[in-house]
Amino acid sequence: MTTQLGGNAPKGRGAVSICGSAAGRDQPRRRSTRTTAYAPFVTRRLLLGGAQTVGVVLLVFALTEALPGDAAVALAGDQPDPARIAAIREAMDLDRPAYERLADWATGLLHGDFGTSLASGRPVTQYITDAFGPTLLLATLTLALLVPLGFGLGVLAARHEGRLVDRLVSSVTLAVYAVPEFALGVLLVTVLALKLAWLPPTAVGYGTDLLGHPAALVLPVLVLLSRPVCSLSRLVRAGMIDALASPYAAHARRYGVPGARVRYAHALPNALAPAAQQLARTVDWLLCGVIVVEALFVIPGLGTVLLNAVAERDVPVVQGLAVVFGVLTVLLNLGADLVAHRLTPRAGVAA
Amino acid sequence: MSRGTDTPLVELRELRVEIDGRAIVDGVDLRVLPGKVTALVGASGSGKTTTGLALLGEYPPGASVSGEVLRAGSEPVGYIPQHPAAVLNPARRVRALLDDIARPQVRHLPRAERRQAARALVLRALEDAQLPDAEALLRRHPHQLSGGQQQRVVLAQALLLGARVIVADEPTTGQDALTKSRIVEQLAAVAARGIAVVLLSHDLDVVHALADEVLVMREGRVVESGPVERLWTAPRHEWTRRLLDDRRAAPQHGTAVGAGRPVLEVRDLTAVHDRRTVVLRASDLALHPGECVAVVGRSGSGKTTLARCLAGLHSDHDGELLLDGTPLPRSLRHRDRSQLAAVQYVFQDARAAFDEHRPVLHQVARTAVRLRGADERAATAEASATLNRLGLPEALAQRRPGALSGGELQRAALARALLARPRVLICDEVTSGLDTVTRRGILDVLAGLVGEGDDLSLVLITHDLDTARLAHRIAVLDAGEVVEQGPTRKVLTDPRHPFTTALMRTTERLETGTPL
Amino acid sequence: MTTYHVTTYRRFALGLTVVAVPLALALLGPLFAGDPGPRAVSFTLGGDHWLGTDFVGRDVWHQVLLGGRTVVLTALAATALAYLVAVPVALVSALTRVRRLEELLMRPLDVLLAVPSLLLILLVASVFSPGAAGLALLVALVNVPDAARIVRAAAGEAAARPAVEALRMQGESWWRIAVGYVGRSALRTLAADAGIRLTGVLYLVSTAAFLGVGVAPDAADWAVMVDRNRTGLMVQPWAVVVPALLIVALTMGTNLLFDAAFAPRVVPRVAPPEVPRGGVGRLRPRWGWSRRSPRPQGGALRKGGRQP
Amino acid sequence: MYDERFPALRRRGFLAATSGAAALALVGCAGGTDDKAESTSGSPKRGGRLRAAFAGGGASETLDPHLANLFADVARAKALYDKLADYGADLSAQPRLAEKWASNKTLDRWQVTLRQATFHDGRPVTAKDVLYSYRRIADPKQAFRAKASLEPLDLDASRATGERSIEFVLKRPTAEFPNVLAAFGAYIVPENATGFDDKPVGSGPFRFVSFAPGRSAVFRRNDDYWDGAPHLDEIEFVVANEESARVNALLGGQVEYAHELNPTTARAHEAGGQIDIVRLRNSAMQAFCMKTDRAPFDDKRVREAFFLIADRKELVDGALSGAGEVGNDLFGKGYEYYAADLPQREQDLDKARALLKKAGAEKLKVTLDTSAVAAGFTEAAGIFRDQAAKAGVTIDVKMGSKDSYWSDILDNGTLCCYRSGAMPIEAHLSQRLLTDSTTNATKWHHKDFDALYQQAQSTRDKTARAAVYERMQRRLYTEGGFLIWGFADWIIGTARTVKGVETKAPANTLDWARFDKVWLA
Repeated sequence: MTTQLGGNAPKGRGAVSICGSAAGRDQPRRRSTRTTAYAPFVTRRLLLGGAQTVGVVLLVFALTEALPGDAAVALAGDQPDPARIAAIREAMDLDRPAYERLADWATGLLHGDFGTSLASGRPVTQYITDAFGPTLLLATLTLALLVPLGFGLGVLAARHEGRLVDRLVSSVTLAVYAVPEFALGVLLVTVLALKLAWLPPTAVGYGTDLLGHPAALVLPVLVLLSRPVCSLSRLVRAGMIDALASPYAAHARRYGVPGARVRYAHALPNALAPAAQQLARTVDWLLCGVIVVEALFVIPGLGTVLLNAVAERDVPVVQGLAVVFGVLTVLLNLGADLVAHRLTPRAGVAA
Repeated sequence: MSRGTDTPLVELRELRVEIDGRAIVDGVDLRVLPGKVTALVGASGSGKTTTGLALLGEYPPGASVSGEVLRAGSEPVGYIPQHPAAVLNPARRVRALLDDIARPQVRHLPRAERRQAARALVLRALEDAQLPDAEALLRRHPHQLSGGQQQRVVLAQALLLGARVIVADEPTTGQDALTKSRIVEQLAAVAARGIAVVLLSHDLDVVHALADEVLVMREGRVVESGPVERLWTAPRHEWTRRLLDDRRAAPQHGTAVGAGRPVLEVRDLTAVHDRRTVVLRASDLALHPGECVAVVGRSGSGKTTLARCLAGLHSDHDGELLLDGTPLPRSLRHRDRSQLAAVQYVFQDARAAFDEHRPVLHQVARTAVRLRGADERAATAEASATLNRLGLPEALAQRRPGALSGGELQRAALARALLARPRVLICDEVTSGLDTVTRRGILDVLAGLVGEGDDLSLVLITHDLDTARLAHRIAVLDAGEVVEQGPTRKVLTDPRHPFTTALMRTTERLETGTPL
Repeated sequence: MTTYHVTTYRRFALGLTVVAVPLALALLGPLFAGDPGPRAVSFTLGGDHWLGTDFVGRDVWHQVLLGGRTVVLTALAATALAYLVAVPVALVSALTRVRRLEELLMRPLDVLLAVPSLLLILLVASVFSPGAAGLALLVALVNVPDAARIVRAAAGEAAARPAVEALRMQGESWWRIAVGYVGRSALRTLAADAGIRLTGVLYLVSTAAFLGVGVAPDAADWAVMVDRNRTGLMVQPWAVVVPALLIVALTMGTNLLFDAAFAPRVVPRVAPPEVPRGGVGRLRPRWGWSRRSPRPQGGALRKGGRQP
Repeated sequence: MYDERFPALRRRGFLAATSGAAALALVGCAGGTDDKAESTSGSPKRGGRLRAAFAGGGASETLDPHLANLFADVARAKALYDKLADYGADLSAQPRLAEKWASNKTLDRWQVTLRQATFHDGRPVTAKDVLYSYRRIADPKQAFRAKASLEPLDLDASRATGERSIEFVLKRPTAEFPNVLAAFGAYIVPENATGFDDKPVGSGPFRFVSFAPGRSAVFRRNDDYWDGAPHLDEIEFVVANEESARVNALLGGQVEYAHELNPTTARAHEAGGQIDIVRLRNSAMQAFCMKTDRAPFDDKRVREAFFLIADRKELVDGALSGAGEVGNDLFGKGYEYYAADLPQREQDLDKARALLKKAGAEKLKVTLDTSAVAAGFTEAAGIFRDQAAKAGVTIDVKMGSKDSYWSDILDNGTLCCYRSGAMPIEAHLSQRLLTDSTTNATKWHHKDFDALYQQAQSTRDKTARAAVYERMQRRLYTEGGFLIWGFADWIIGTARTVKGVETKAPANTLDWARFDKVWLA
């Protein structure tokens, strides 16, 4: 198979791939252990994921601790009376060494306790649960549209490779891909919401009840979609072009399988594995990349909470979110790896 | 067109296929008759595949085609490519395409019955393709199948399609004798069902065993055609004669050299894969100076592992390797220059073993530079001389690997190894996948090397008894064990182990073209 | 096949054209910028100011001339730096047989990969408040894991080919194998990746600038200009539109260029006996030899992903 | 003030170092002048719901009025609670819950009488509630912002002398005691009140309905409000940290009131007629702050040279986009006691160079600390850098962290950007310019200056006191550490239907964000 653009289609992991004329190669091959290999693979990945999460938390803790000022200074703000800062610091237990606080927090975490916010004294879990809804909603909606759109455009372009449609899709996706969200957001709001007044410009005041105001979701989702759709469709296009030009697609056509079926049932699955990886990365990105969108459209999601917490040096909240991000990232990537593992085209034979 | 036995199902008339003004196929006439096996014979690049695909109505991209392709009716043509894995969708289960092929055939049935009927059709096709345990097989992915199974699945697709003509492209290339015979058997069965088989092959044994009609192709033209027996007994064209002649057995070295201290010894070798799966046990093997030993076995028998152990490419093993009585480090990373030079290895796939970005000559010369400390100029001169001796002109050698054919590259690979002035040269399936003429050339080179008498010892790894004839001694490997070992003549004429016997018998059968 | 090449060249030319304007402005602009001139009231149009004034009353055209250099240089430096780390790591881990060494090299990158890149940049940036060089370093750091994976995969494929064993057999040095062969084989992948990575880096750099990291908030920098001047979008659009278009042109042009330059071509081979010729013009058999034990490798799989 | 760059990133706008320790005070001067704004056209209409967008504090927001830190906090606190006094447009204390106050001769005992008012639950506001609130604020274990402001009070000695009368005992004479009552965050909560996020009860014009931290707070009209029931049925405070989001929401009709807009936004929409722009003049002092205790600013000639380097018009035009007035190195333009007679300082580069030469500070190099903590800071720093270059002074602009900026610049560096919200001039002096001031960012330590301040606090006669303040300001004008180059407007956008928005009151004063006087036409 030709690997398009940088050979970044995942390589098969399990089987020895010996397509080509190497059929006579007689190196003993392991019998395929695909199904049985799942469990150790998942375990390994989960262990790695656990380590990753711990790493992320430690990294974030170290970084947050290293930030200039602490929660007391941040709270004191423009009233930096040293005595007041000292008092706040004491009230927040910030006078204890960092590692002790980390250890306490970690112990709590083992019991499922994320700790309480330094800034407000409310439980961190409340912060997370409150902010998770909007972010999740945005991410889900974006994904729900991203998948058909990205695949559709990719397949469309691949189908008309080199022709007008392909060039149109390719250049538009390229152009949009190059536009940073903040610029696109400003543009869309100005045109669609303010000039044409088709859509509400922000989600202000809707709080968590975004579903009740679907119109307010259109612009944020559009902005969120813009870049992932481009990268996904480009990836799918590349994969599809390879797959459509492959001998197995030619074989299916040769045997009278209709074009659409060749495209979607036979060629597309081969373009799925890299796309699945891309999707995982996208979701990962959605969770933090919404920062810009959340700010622009006033959506009180995880990104907002995180940045606020960083600004407030609210270490427990930052840590709690780091755990959430870490776990999500790990799970997503695991999922994507499993999908890819399942879908990765593997040439070769079993002994 | 009526459908008599002598009415061709597909007929090519004056077919000419051109790419960029160069004719790949030039004036080919071909009649494909039901129930008959028509073989297209020729070296690589002679236009066999293009002709074969023309029967399917397919041409290379950018080709201009003239001539006529006449087809009787609209029956589809089936195709079994050289690498069946290539046409099996790696991301879908085996069932996927079979179901899609069966679907239109059950369209006339009520919706509820379709699925059942389609499944029945699929199962029958698999059965016809001699695939047992079809239900389980349908749920597998192509890479979970063996090479033979893959080929039969592709055949089943053609049968399911109701193909009246099946084009099989090099179905036996690189296969050992037992596998070959099974493929021959299978294709014969297909022909017996009244299906026309077009066999594209350079394997003359298989052609002889299977074909009714043979067309000998060279450089896009049919140089000779006729019934197989006539061609074999009385070839008219010079090229046909050469082809057939090359098929004859390689010279045998009568006597084993066996005396004196062995140059390379293997003691209690147990090689494992993945740290646990034992793939090879070789308790005692010795190679004497000037001796040529062939290691014969089927795919997966462990012969390549053995070769790689010797070469230091597979270090995951127990036991000892002795070079001139002194232990040889297991991994070639730990071997010093002289040790590296002493044991050289030639890869099965010459193309993959060359750096595609550098001229061949340069790469060959590096051996002398690195392993013998020769300076650049001397090394290049020596490389050029060696390549010349092996039949590779300098002009060609100065090009990059992409510009050379497989056979030429294999010669270059040999030259590269020889430049180290090795004591032991390990050749891993160096002739498999090459057409007869090319293979002949390589074998001649090898024979020459052994005959030169400068005490170069050869280890030939092969599945091909024909090649093994070159050796003084033969070791037969099966399932990771050395099952038989002895002088070539003895092993070939009086095989002890049942496995060797089976291997011998099928080989002979194929050679003599005995119908199965 | 000829049509294919024609479009390739056309795309190449198109990319070159698109990228030329911003690149020329970025690199040559500072030479022609001259004296900034007196400040005027912010966000005005007309008068002596061809493109009006910006949020602190400076001439927008003057700022445009000055503002490309940081964006372009930071992005280029960051991309180069990322590969400077990623390539050696990838080559070593592709060529080593010591599993532990590979784990040691690649696993920490996995951890880095689990941290959302923007968050990492924001945090680190607020700790160290870096300048443009620091930002380049930071963006490079964020890109290392992904780049390393991609190079690792490409290098891994090359490293598993018999050619490497043949080179070892010839007693070639590690360097020559790693750089001369494996590195070179991965070059194409690397170049193709670099095109996309550069776009990603440009995006990160400009978004970071938008978030106020790495560059002074009133710096002459296209990304900063887009951000800071957008308050005046209604009054004075040019201060936003011109730099924004330049950024888009830069990324888009770069991408077109790399796309065209490294689009997979059908490599014509003389007499390739192994390649079946019919109907499979694009097929290049992949010689995936797996000398090593098959190992489930998150790495090989993850690399498909890149930042959207 | 809010910096419009990236919302959540930067600190939500701190109420510019407002009040804080409005320590000492003047007597009398009660009697609020009710300047109602011009925009108060037509007669008030009852009913409707107003949505007001503020920059907020995210998920950590609280309704505890004593924790109020941000404009959003104060606006909400103001809707639910009352203070005993609050600032008028000229920053003089106006009575609110306090009906009247009077001091003894020595100005260290004050009698305060409460007006008749009730909490939302019907209980009357009593002296006990006041004492509870003040003691809660002053609790040594807590760190409420207003604690420093209440410092002059001896709360142990102070007592309720009746249901609605209190005698406050002070630690020292405090002529400006009413400023203490008006202190930022000194809200009166019911006795023993704790837990303010769940159904908080106050005496303010609105009653609590709902609150989601970082998102919205909904309050309903308090029909029994002592100062007359609000016109609005309901008010909703929504949080939108990004300025563009607030504007967009306003333009899109999603809110009717958007607090804190950019000058550019104002300019773009002032003439457009889609929305109304309200500019609250003199709301935020803009300054560079020189540390007078260290080189090079320990030499008053260098300080004066810097005064002369600044082209204030250019700074206002560039950094404030023209939305403001030039400053004269004195705090509190337009406020009570402001020394308006001093000549306006202009840029004079020759004289500045001469002064620097005299001080031996030619080719001076200074680092100017700034941060994106407030709008205009970085812009001002850049502009001033360019201006200083013309006088041969090299200024290196150093960006600091937003989140710890105020703490960082308090003791470190030599030159920094500074800003202050509206507060009485007396509070500015006491908080920033006395030897023991807690936020003395210019390190202005002068015993004679301290003495002048004490003299003012012990002077009952207002004219005499004004004369003392004038002397102090004259000194600061000549050789102080604050280079006050401008006063920024505070810009608010409202829907055209919103009436009754006060336009004269600087931010932080009584009539700013006073939604009980607003109605929807």
